[in-house]
Amino acid sequence: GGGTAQDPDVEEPGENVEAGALQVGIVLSTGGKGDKSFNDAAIEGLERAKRELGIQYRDIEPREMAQDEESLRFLAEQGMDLVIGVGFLMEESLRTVALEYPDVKFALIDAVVDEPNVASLVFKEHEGSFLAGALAALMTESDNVGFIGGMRIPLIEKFEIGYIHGVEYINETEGKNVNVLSAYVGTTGDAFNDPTTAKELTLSQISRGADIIYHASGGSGQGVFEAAYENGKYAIGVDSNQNWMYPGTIMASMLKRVDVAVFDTVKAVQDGTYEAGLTVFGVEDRGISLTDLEKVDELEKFGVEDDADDIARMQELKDSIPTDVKNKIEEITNKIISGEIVVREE
Amino acid sequence: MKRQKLYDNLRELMIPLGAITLGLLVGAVIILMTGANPIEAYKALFIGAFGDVNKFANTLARSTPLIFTGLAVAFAFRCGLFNIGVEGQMFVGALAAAYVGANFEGLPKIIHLPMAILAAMIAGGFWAAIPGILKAKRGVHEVINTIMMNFIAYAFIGYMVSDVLRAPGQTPRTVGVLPSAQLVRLGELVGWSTSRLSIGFLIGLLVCGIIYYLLWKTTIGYEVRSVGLSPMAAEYGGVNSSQKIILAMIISGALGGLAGAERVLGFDRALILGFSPGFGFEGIAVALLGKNHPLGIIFGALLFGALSNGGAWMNFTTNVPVDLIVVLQAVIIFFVAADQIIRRIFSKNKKEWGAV
Amino acid sequence: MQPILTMENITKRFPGVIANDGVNFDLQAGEIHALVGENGAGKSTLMNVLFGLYQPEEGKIAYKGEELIINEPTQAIKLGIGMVHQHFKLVQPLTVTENIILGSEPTLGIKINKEKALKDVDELSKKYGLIIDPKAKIENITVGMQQRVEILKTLYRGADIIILDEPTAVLTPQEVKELFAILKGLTDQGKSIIFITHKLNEVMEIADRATVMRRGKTIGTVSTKETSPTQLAEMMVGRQVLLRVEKQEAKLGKEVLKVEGVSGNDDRNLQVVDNVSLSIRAGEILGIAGVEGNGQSELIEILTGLRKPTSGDIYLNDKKITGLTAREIKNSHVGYIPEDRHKRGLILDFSISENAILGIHQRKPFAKGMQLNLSEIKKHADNLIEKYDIRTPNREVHARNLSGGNQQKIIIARELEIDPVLIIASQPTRGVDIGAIEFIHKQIIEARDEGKAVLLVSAELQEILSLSDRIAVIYEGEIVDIIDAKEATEEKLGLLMAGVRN
Amino acid sequence: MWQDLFNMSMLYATLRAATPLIITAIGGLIAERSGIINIALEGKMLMGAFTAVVVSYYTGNPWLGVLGAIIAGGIMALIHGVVSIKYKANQVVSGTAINILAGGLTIFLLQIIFGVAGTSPQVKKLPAWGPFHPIVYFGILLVFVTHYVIYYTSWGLRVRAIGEHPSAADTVGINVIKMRYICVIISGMLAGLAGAALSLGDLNVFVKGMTSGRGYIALAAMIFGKWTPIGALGASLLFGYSTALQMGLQGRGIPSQIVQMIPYIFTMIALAGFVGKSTPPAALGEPYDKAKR
Ligand SMILES: Nc1ncnc2c1ncn2[C@@H]1O[C@H](COP(=O)(O)OP(=O)(O)OP(=O)(O)O)[C@@H](O)[C@H]1O
Ligand SMILES: Nc1ncnc2c1ncn2[C@@H]1O[C@H](COP(=O)(O)OP(=O)(O)OP(=O)(O)O)[C@@H](O)[C@H]1O
Ligand SMILES: [Mg+2]
Ligand SMILES: [Mg+2]
Repeated sequence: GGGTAQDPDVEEPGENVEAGALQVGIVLSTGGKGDKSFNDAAIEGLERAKRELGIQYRDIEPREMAQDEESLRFLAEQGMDLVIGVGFLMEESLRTVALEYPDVKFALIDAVVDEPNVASLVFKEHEGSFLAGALAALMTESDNVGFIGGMRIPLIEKFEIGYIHGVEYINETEGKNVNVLSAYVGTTGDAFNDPTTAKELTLSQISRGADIIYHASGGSGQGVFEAAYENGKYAIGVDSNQNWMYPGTIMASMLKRVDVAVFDTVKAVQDGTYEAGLTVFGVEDRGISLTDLEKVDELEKFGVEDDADDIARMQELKDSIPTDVKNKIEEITNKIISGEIVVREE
Repeated sequence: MKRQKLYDNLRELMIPLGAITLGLLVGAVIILMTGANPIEAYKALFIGAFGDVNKFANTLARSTPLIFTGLAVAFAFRCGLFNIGVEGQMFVGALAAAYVGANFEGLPKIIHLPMAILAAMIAGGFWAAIPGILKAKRGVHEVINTIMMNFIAYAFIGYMVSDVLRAPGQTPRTVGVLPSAQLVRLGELVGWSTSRLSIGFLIGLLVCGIIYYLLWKTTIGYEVRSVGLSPMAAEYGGVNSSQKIILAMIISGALGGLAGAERVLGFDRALILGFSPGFGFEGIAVALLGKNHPLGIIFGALLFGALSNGGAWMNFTTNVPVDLIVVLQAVIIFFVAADQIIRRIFSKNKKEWGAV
Repeated sequence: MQPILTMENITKRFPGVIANDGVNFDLQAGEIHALVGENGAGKSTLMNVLFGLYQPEEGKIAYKGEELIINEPTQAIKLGIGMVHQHFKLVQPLTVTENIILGSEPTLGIKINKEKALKDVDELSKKYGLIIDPKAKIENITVGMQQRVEILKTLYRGADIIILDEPTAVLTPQEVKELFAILKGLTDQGKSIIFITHKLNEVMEIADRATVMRRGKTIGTVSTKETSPTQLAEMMVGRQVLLRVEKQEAKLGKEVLKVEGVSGNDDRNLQVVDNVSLSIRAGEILGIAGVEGNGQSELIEILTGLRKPTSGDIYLNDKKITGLTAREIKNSHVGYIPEDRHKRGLILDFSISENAILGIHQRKPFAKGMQLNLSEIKKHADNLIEKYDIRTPNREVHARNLSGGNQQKIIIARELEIDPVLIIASQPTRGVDIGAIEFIHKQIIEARDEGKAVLLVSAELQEILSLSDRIAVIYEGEIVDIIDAKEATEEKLGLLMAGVRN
Repeated sequence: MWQDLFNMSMLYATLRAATPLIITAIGGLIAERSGIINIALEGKMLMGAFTAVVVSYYTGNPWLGVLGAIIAGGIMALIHGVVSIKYKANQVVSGTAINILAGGLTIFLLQIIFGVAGTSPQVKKLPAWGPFHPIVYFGILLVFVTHYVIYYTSWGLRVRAIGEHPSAADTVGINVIKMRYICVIISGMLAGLAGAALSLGDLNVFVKGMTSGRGYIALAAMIFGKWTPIGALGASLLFGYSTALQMGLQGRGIPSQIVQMIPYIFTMIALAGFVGKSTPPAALGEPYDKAKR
């Protein structure tokens, strides 16, 4: 894990432990800390719990899938009150370890394990992607929008399908004729760490007319943003609030509030209200949403100094979104919540 | 005479041991620079790899695919071929094992399991045969084509898993292997163990024996090695070198396929995308560490397995970044490769060990 | 006269061997000095010491009256010592000119001055009568030409002493003649030449003096005018040597090999074997004489199944073997001693026992099915080592570590022990010392007397004349004539080999 | 459809994708022409990409980042050189170790320096010169300069000689060992530069493993191009083009993975059908031992 000498936030387990402080262990997915996306969101949730609830946490970043299980087991063995697994690849391992440690509470993000000591936290990414698609379709001037996925796996396809559905919805309701170009970076896990290819794919889409590109490609997203930025086009971020990464280029980010899910679960354990079972986060409970279209908020700095110029640029971009677009997104959000719109998943 | 031989063997043994020691010393310096305590770290490394029966079993489990991929690389090497494509061959082997393992319900284990393993070997062998044939018949350098076949394999597996053999749910994986095609795990034999070490490890040792036998005790091995050392002389000796090149690639690929089968039928019980942290590439290092000899490969694989698992534990308990282990692995390979460094150190101390 | 070079008491050790043991050697300006001795006598080592490739443990070198230590070949080159190594040091894909100028390139700015290089090489080649094509690539020219390039390399660097390590081992008689003319020309212009060889007639023909080495020591230096081949041979081997091959009248049996109208191509797909017909009977040696490069190598490869004929038929004991694989032909009891022992005949990194079964490894008793019978193989190897006097510590030694003569003995032993009906021997004594030559010749004659048919290809006319019963002369892929050995003379063969028909 | 496949943006994309391959392949061929197998290109490239970002991060100057990348690639190559030239290790082993080392070291240092294991912070990247970043132009120039150096200068002649027959070169006074060191180091420097082209030319970050096998593709391009600069250029362009093609063809109803196979299948067909045998330098992979000359 990142717990090196430079990282004073992470204490050695068993040392300096404040008596009674809740102990949380987390096993991150292989993208690791610093992905400015999924894993960082999970850590953000724990940081908040540390600040607000006074808990202590310990994170592990396994380098290979096969070590997920040992990592979870290690944390359970350490007597953690709660052990969190991040990512669908941990499904099997977490089930195994949860069975071995029936007295330890577990939480799993992005997959379901049906055991009495596991809280499964999953997200309706397709709903948020629908909003992203609607926003892109409403804002495009070229009637072409793009989608870049990391690797074609079920989870990422969910993003693509929701996005396409959102565009189609606008085409139908607004009488537009927006076309979606979609592409995937690669065929292995490397696809989430290959911004160079992602950039080329984005440039290829831009050359074919796309002016707003949404991505679900982890670390490769950097390349999507760079391509959009260089060409004066726009991008839509994913998972965390990525707007700050290219101020003025990223129109919005589809937020998957892993941080909220993590924080809530930690809080539930602390409050004694933890319940095992499935929790689905969607637009309804704001576990899934777009970043605010009105103003720059929830600025996640990820360790970067905030800069007045950057904030101004982000505000400027938000101001350029017409009010009726904002209203339309608001309206769609409500329709999703009310069930009037049912977003396709597959 | 006997005594001399003993000395010679001892000296050969000193090289890997010396390399590991020197590698750990270099690692210790790096650990010190990060502000951690190397002794603590190495204690954790050792405990993580061998600390208890489960950990030891996990180390063996981590080594198992490396035995197969190491053998795969070595076998091709013996025929003068550099097979960088073991990773891809392992992938298609895994796919075949996953497909056969998940289907054909009702077959008895005695048929189903060998069938799944065989399917993996055939698939891996087929995948390697293509660069083999292109090398033998068209003279195309096998390095390029095995690299290309890797990329094609990744894409092909991705397609098959996401479009054809997809299991329900979010995980990109095939449906689980039926019990009749599963390699039994240690954890299933004895209740107290959690390890996913499977009988595949023993198969690995057995296959090492078979490959040793094949290379040095059969005419096939004789011919393969003769092509590897001198294609012209082999041709003179009536050896059809094109045929041997293709055969060696097929056997190499089949060994790669076995690595996939073990993961799918034993360790993971399904093909999960991302199951390999690069076993095929680590196999190159293992083969070279083991001097392309089955016995050496077993030790190389164990070393890599131990470092990998021990490194994870070291990270758990001392917070030294686990990637240090990768650096360590590289340093050890350097020292084994540059064995003259170690020979020099020993010959300074022990003059009678003679000329270097 | 003061010698231009003296080497005194030179000692050079390798692990386990004293290659040079207090060797003395001196060279007069303008002389051709032959250095002779058996394989492993230490000739190459001594010359490598002189050329700065090895540093001797003991001894002194004085050059033009000055005592010095030569640490590097560059230093030797600067002093005016040039060496033509036994295995040429030429870069195959580069041109003749590029090879000659390598390391001392004339430049224009950073660019090589190609014009000047070509001009220099051209002038040099005219001056010393070494005619070459400066723009040809080494890989496309004959061995004889390559040797000229090597000599030019030394001259280009201003050599006064030229060392030639076994320069004639790979040359055709024609090329040898040309080389000798060149060497005479060089001495006329004041160069001194050290000439290593195994061929005593060459020593007698070209050298002024000869130094004989045996087991790392100098036995003596003699003037060629005052010695004889027999005396030299005795000095080399330390005993009497039969220089003439003694053989009885051939007892002919039935026809073993029949070749009918065989044609074939070389690697570049040019026809080099043209409608060859010949026949050999049991108990007979048919020699094929010819200047190298006239299709002999390809013809042999066709006969042994390593190359496909484009037309014609081959019969072995009346059975058609045309187009069979190398293995099938070997299995029909054809023994084959190839011309290139390093590339074809041996796997240098295999042990002697492994080499002893190359080509018969899949046969009983060495293999049962696909399993090798290691105890039989070991027994076989030990047997060959003893019977053929292969000098080696044990059967597990890699072929690479044996001397050329002993390497050749492994091949000959292996091929004779397969109980052949036909033996095809190509350049069987190339680069081998006289002791070994004597042994190999005896083996071939014995095989013939046992009723085997022998096809012998050799660039050595002397060897062809003394071994063969009949001699076929090949020229540009065609058999020009087949004559009885008793009627053959060097002159007659020489004419035929040049393509002159009677 | 045809317009989609042959147009300016495809040309640009081809050049961009080809650039790191060209530079790395040229680096590879300089080392291999001198007789040193360079399977370590991937690792040297990765190390270059990483160092470029670190230096740019601390200095705020991407040009210094590029310099850092070149030096880092050179240092990796020096390790490869010492191990395989001085200590005569198997060059494939040593190269494999370099790749492993770079993979581990970059992530290790990412954590030590930035406290993250995946993506570095954003740094200042190279400016664009017209449609491309500066390294693209350098890459093209490099091909022709290398061609000139290899075939027209005495240095190039010597490099070719030591890769084919080192003892021949040695006996005419060429310092084989020194030359090999120089070639290997140049090769590493170029691979490092290609890494910088990825992290500071195309992008402004380092992401772990971001070379994604490009070093291996460059190795393939070098062999494909028969160890000649112009050949390597052609192979890299072919590969760049088929990559661009693959990108343009995605999202047209064919599963993406199938489309993504195109560049690799393309290369195999081209090799089997039109290029065929490529013969490496004769002494490739053989450590030079003065004692055995
Ligand atoms: N580099 C070496 N290392 C170890 N031993 C060597 C080396 N070079 C030569 N020898 C040994 O030294 C002895 C003399 O070898 P040398 O090459 O001088 O013989 P030679 O007279 O040239 O033989 P040939 O007629 O076969 O060329 C031989 O026993 C040989 O095996
Ligand atoms: N490292 C070594 N160890 C032992 N013997 C060696 C070594 N290197 C060379 N030799 C031996 O030194 C001798 C001289 O080598 P050289 O290059 O002159 O070949 P050679 O014996 O004349 O063979 P050929 O005539 O077949 O080419 C050979 O007998 C060779 O086997
Ligand atoms: Mg010699
Ligand atoms: Mg010799």
